[in-house]
Amino acid sequence: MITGIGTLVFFYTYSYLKGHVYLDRFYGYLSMFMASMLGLVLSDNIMTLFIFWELTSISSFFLIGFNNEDPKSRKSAMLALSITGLGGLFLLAAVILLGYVGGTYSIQELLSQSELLKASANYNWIIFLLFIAAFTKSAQFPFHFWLPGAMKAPTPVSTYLHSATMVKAGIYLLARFTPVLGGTAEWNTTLIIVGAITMVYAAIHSLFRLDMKGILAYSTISALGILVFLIGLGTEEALLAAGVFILVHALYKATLFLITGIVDHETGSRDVTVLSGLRKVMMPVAVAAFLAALSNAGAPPFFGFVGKDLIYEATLHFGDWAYVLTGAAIVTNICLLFAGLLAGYKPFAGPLPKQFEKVHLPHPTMWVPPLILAGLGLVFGIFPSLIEKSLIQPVFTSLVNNDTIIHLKLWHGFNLVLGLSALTLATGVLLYWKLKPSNNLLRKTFKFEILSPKTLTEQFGNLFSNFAKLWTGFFQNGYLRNYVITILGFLTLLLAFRLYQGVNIYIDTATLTDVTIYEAIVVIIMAASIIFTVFSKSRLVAVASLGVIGYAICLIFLFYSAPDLAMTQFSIDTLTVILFVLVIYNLPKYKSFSKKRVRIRDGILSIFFGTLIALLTLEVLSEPLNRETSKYYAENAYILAKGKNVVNVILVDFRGFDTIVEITVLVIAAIGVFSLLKLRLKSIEKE
Amino acid sequence: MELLLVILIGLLYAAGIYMMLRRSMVKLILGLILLGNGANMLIFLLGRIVKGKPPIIDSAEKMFTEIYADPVPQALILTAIVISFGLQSFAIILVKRAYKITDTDDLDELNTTDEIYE
Amino acid sequence: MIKTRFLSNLLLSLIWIAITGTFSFENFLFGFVLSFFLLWLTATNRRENKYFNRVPKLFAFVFFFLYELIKANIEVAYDVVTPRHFMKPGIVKIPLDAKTDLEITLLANLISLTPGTLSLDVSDDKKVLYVHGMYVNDKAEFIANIKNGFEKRLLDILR
Amino acid sequence: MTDIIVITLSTLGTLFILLAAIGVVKMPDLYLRISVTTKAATLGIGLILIAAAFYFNDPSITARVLAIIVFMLLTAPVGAHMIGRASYFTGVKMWHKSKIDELEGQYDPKTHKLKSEDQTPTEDENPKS
Amino acid sequence: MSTYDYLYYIILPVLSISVLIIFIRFLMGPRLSDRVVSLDLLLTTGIGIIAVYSIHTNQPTFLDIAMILALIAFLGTVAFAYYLEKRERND
Amino acid sequence: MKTIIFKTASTYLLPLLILFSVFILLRGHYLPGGGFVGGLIASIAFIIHSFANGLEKTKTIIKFHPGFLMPIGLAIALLSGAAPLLIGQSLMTGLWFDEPIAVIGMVGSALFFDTGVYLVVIGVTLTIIFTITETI
Amino acid sequence: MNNPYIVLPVLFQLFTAVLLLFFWFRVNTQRLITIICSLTSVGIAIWLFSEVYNNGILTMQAGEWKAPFGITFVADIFSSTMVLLTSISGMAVAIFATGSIRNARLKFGFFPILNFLLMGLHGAFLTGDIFNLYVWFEIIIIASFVLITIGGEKAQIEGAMKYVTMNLLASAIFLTAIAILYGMAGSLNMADLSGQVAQIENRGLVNVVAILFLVGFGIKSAIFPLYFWLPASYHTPPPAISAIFGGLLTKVGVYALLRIFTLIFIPDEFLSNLLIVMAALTILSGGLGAILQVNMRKIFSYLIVCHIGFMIAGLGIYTELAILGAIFYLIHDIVVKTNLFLISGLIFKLKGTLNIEKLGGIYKKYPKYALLIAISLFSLVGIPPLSGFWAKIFLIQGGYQEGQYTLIGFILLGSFLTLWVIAKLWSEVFWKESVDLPKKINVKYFSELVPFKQWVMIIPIVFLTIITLYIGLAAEHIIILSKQISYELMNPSVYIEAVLGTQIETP
Ligand code: NA
Ligand code: NA
Repeated sequence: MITGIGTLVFFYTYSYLKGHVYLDRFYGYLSMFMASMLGLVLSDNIMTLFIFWELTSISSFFLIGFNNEDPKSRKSAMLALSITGLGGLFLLAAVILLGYVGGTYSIQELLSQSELLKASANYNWIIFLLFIAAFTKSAQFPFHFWLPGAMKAPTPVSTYLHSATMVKAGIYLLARFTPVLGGTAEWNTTLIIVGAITMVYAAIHSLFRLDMKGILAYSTISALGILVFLIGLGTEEALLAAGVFILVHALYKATLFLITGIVDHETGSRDVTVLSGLRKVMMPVAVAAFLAALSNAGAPPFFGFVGKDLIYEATLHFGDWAYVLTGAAIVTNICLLFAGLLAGYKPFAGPLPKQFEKVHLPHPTMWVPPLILAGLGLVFGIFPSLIEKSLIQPVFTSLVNNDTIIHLKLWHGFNLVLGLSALTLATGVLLYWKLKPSNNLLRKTFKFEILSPKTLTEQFGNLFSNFAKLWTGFFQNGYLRNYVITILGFLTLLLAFRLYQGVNIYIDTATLTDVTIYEAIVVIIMAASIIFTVFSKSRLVAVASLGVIGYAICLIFLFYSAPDLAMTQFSIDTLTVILFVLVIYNLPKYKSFSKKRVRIRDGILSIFFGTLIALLTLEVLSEPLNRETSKYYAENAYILAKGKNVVNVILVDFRGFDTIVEITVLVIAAIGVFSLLKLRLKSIEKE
Repeated sequence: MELLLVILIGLLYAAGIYMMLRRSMVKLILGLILLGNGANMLIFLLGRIVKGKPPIIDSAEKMFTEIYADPVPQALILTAIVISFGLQSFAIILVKRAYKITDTDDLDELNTTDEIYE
Repeated sequence: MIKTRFLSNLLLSLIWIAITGTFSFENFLFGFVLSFFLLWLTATNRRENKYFNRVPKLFAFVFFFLYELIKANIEVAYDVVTPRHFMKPGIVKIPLDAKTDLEITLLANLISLTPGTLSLDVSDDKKVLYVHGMYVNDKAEFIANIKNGFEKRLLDILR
Repeated sequence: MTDIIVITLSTLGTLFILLAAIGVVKMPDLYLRISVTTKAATLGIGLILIAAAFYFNDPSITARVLAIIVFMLLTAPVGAHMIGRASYFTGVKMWHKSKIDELEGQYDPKTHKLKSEDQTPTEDENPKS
Repeated sequence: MSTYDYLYYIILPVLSISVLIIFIRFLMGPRLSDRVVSLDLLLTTGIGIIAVYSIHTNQPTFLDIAMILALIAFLGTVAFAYYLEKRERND
Repeated sequence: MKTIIFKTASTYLLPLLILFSVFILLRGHYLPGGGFVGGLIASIAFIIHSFANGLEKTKTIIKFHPGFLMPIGLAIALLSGAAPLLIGQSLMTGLWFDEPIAVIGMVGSALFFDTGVYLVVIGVTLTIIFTITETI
Repeated sequence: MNNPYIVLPVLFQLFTAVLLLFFWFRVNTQRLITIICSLTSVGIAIWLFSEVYNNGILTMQAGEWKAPFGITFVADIFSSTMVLLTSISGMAVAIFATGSIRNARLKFGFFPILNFLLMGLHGAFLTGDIFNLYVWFEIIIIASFVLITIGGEKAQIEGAMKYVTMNLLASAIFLTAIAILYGMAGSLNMADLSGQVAQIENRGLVNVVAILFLVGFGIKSAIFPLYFWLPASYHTPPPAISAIFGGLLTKVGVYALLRIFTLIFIPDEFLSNLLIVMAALTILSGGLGAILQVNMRKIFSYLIVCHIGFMIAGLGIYTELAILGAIFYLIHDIVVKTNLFLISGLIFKLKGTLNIEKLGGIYKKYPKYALLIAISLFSLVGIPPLSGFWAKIFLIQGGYQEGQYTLIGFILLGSFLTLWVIAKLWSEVFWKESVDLPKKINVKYFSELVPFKQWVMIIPIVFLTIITLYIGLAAEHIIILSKQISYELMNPSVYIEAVLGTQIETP
């Protein structure tokens, strides 16, 4: 089916887009799309299935957006991709979950795991994810709204997408998993409800459209609803009906789309209120259209009739809810009939307006494919057995997973089903005569748009975007101090929590070294300088005070046996002071910018953090320390490394690599300073 | 003495962080330096301190004969000090450059690169 | 010129021995080579002074300096520890006989090193030295003290 | 004997440093503080270092001590001169009881020239306060 | 009282107290020059403390640090003086 | 800064300090010191000189841009660290001459390494300070 | 097994950098050296990778000091893979830079610094010593500081202020963590620490230290709520620099997290949950940020954040499968993100702006480039079978195994937001009709470049695209590789044995 319709579309496109500069590109996308669809259908591995599923989404994105310089076209492509892409992710989740629960990615093997899957705690999750995936792809309520937008694509594409393939991928998915996951109350009820709502909702919607493509899009959604609905019914009759209806729908909808394309191509309009009488200029097209409309209407002896019969039979035999469901099906079919007439009959009937007199028949490659498709609708209707074995049976078998042999008949005799069909036909035709579509009416329906899923989704999108703004604006607010406080607040909280969980400080005073007066004074001076640095009103005084801190540290290093450190600290400290002094005098005034409240908050946070570090330090001090490394160094420094200053031996030998990296850091810093100060880009070099 | 050093370390960390939270670029740098000093002192203290016994082998000996200070933390601190010197120099110059370009010490005025539209 | 260069070189080598604390020929040689290199490195076109034949005067000067240092220190100490200040501070201009940079620098440093006086600056034409004194009871005496004490002895040695 | 020398020298040295410390707090203006501290401290440190040289009684250490002293004698007065001069030129005032200021007006902040002209202010002219 | 004790109980404390006193001037200011002067003195006193400490711990090695201190302590003073003059010029 | 006193003093301090820095460098393996502190002292010597005499004067003394010391020092450190690789030993393996050399003591790759550090530190410090001074 | 040559990638970069420093003023010589040396370094990395792949973990004890005492370098599959990816990205960026970076910047050390940065990255991946890791991190950040500010334009400086501050903060936290770790365990060798830390009785303390490492590395990897520096700065320097940043810098943080939290600190329940929450919010924050932006490079910056979340998610789930996913994602992301930033550079040269509202018409005017770019863009989205897709499967599987449904939800949300953003980008930049932008005098347009420069800009993009395609289409190779890495990580005893077990005789 995919390849069949696909080939016809190829021919059709040839003429339709003749002269379009990117024809080859279009064919590229189209082939990719076809290949993906084929892959999707043919794959037994659900992961592969997912891959192809995504590929159909992405290629349809490119197809819908093909007229990429038209903003509407881009917008539709985005919308379609958003919805189907979202669905794709749900499918991914579903597929992996299935694989995880079922232990395999093969559908064949999953079939044998069916009971296990259904009993699993994750069953509801699986079907939920799967449903979302299928509903988005197959444009089920409330995810249907991307499909009318996809009309923006060049016609053959819409055709292909809408009628035959991509949207059916969702149906295919549901059908394919019915034997694996179906048959439970959750499965069936959800599908019935969603399917029913979709088919009725979309069918009613199609009544008010004026654009031929719009009409067809909504009727397609409705048809998809029917299919979901049928799969949801789950009885053998329903599944048979589904199988047949897929084909029925594919045939007439493809025809109608192609015809719409021709009309659009030749007349430049798709508005049904404007179009009329075109049969006079393009008879073969009119014939095809009329045939398709009849098949759509389910008039005997068309194939559509076979399909509709099966649907009614399925609903009628469905237990307690039979009447409600049949009613829904009837309403849907009436509307669809109306829509079919509007699109397939109206443009060709009546008088030919003056503006269309010069319209002529396009190249045969354009009108022959629809004619063939429409003709098939008639042929299959009269001789259903033609496809019974070859097409319907395998589909059906895979759906129900047993060996029931099916028989399709055009004529079942006079029965309730026939009566309902007649009722549908009559009401539909009546409706067509009474209800004249107009802009007025369309506008009235806009009032309900506020509640439509599309609007709601858009609103949700706006809400989401506002949320994004709020979130991003809150965290990424541009103020460095806020970033720092967030990070430190986070760290402090975690540290406090973890310390609180596991803290038990005890200090063995015997192990501590004594405090002498000179040390105490150094500590006092250092503490005072720290505080002085923080609160000093002058930058230079702060720098000088920083120097004092450094010198005090130097003394502490000295007292506690680190002469190398003391030397280095002292030299570095002096250099830092020099650096500051050299840089600072052409810096701006040193001000306190923040409010008192902020300062108090920061003060509390920093004191808290400092206390945490101090507590942590105390805790570590009470732990025993493994001294093996330092013992090894002490023993081998002279004997093996020929040095007596163990610190230096570590620096140039034991851990010499640190040092080489360290001097590299210095070199980079120097280059950085050099370029930062010396490099002045000319305005012509600034990018 | 350890207790006093613990207090100093806590103070250095607290002061460093408090300075980092200021809006002045110069204070920010000062804060980073204080923080670096705190970390160095922390390594020093947690390597356990020993008084008056530098890790230098006596000229007559081939290895230590008595207690000595752990040389490892000292080597680490030395490396850390030098590295922070490099980083600090760069940061100081960056501040200078930032001031030259924006003509302010107020970090709050350096927030255009985070805006959505630019 | 060559001689003074050589002397500086020698002096630096000796300092090298002093700070390394190893008295050996090799060490001296090493120090010599090193300081030769350094002198070459740092040589500018300034005029070198010959100072080696004034050793005795140098020694006398050192003791004079130490004496001044201690005496003045005690004087100042008294003022510092007692609550009242007896000082009469001021900045005085001292005309210079010292001519070369080295002479002026040494003089200024010596003045600074003795308590109660501090060389603030030298005029651009090197004619006068501005000195801050703690006890400028009499300006003329203050100037004379410096000129007859430090400057004269110093110049004796240097010239 | 060594002990006595060490104790005497270190005590004297310490006293001079203490003196400098008190001086730096007590002296009424910057120039006086510089004046008092530079030398007192240099002398004090010198004495203490010599004490150390006596204590260790090792030529290499003595040499090192001498080196430190030489360094200090070389740098301390220069530092004092630098900061004193810079302070004066940036307008640090002298103590109000100062007697005389012959430097006043000699420095040209625009050209950074320091003059030596002999239009010396008369002795009893009030110093700048 | 041994030399050791004398240094430990008398000299070091007195030196430390001197440091504390000098530090008071550092905190008081009032001008940058005053702080620079006291910083310089602080470092000089530090040399003394180091010298005494090296006697006290019998570690002549520490005298090397005193040497470095003596050499470059003065650089800080020079830098601040440099700053004061430069700032003057830029005004 | 135009002060004769400082200028003159700095002319004498420069060789003295460099001498001292070499001393510190060479003794690092046995006593406190080493390439890092040595390098810092040497650069401080030049910084003092530049403060007193102006950058141009100091530059003429050094005769080339101090930045060149950085790759040279790095190369020395790298070579002395990587030399063992040539004989199939791990990086940074100490290689030593058998006999001590006068003054310096044992000469090994560690000393070359430390010399590299010394040069890099001088190059870095001077590049930073000189660049700042130039662009003030 | 001991092999002294495993540090060659590091040494060679250092050698290159030093060599370049000697040719400071000779920009064209620098270009030549860069091209030759970057190709060589890829060769070395390939050699290292194949050595490790064939012989198992290789170690090098610097100075021949036996394991916990000297600095150990370890090349396991993970680190050698990272080295390989680094040199590949580095090569692409270096070559791209020879064409795209202006001479003014090249005269101020761009190439040496770039090589220093690569050296730092190699070192960080290869070292087996925690303090040495710190030192490598410092090289990385200082080199990145210099690169991000080189040129010193206002935006660069503003971004750099934040970048510098937060990276220095991270370093301080990292150093604090090392201090405490050494204070507890007395060792710095990571393999040794693994055992030492496990023996510490005071688990509360160990947990606290783990937090410090988490936050320290977390800042570097740009996890929520520590990522703020990234969107503030990554778009400010020239694109070649953004490319190396976007591709590699955050990844080294992720690498460190993966290492530390599989080798030394095995996450307890709290930490796992914390990681998962952080991962989820990282994904969310990155995604939300990305959909708002209009500057291409800012979009990519936020996407970096978003996708870091995926990797952290793998760590948070902490199963072999999930970590496999994280590793796969890491491998994919390095190549793709580097390429995307290079692409942004190309687009800038083509059109003179990166504002997607102003851009347009690339598809029409440069169809071949568009196709080239599309591959990277849609790889990032994870359109199967392109590279971004495979990692997610394992992450989600891992999530199911551990019952982390919410996290899976976030992963899907993140994927969706990425999809949406990239589709929008595509639609705006490539599809939209192009408006005539005023010629900027300060932009050297692609068409104005000499052919050599045009080629050196296109070739790296093509090269990286081919690798991307390889990762996606030959995913089984990468899966096998990631599986081995993840196995290595989850069974650290192999690593520990390789480091501590084969002790060499000291000289
Ligand atoms: Na070092
Ligand atoms: Na050393």
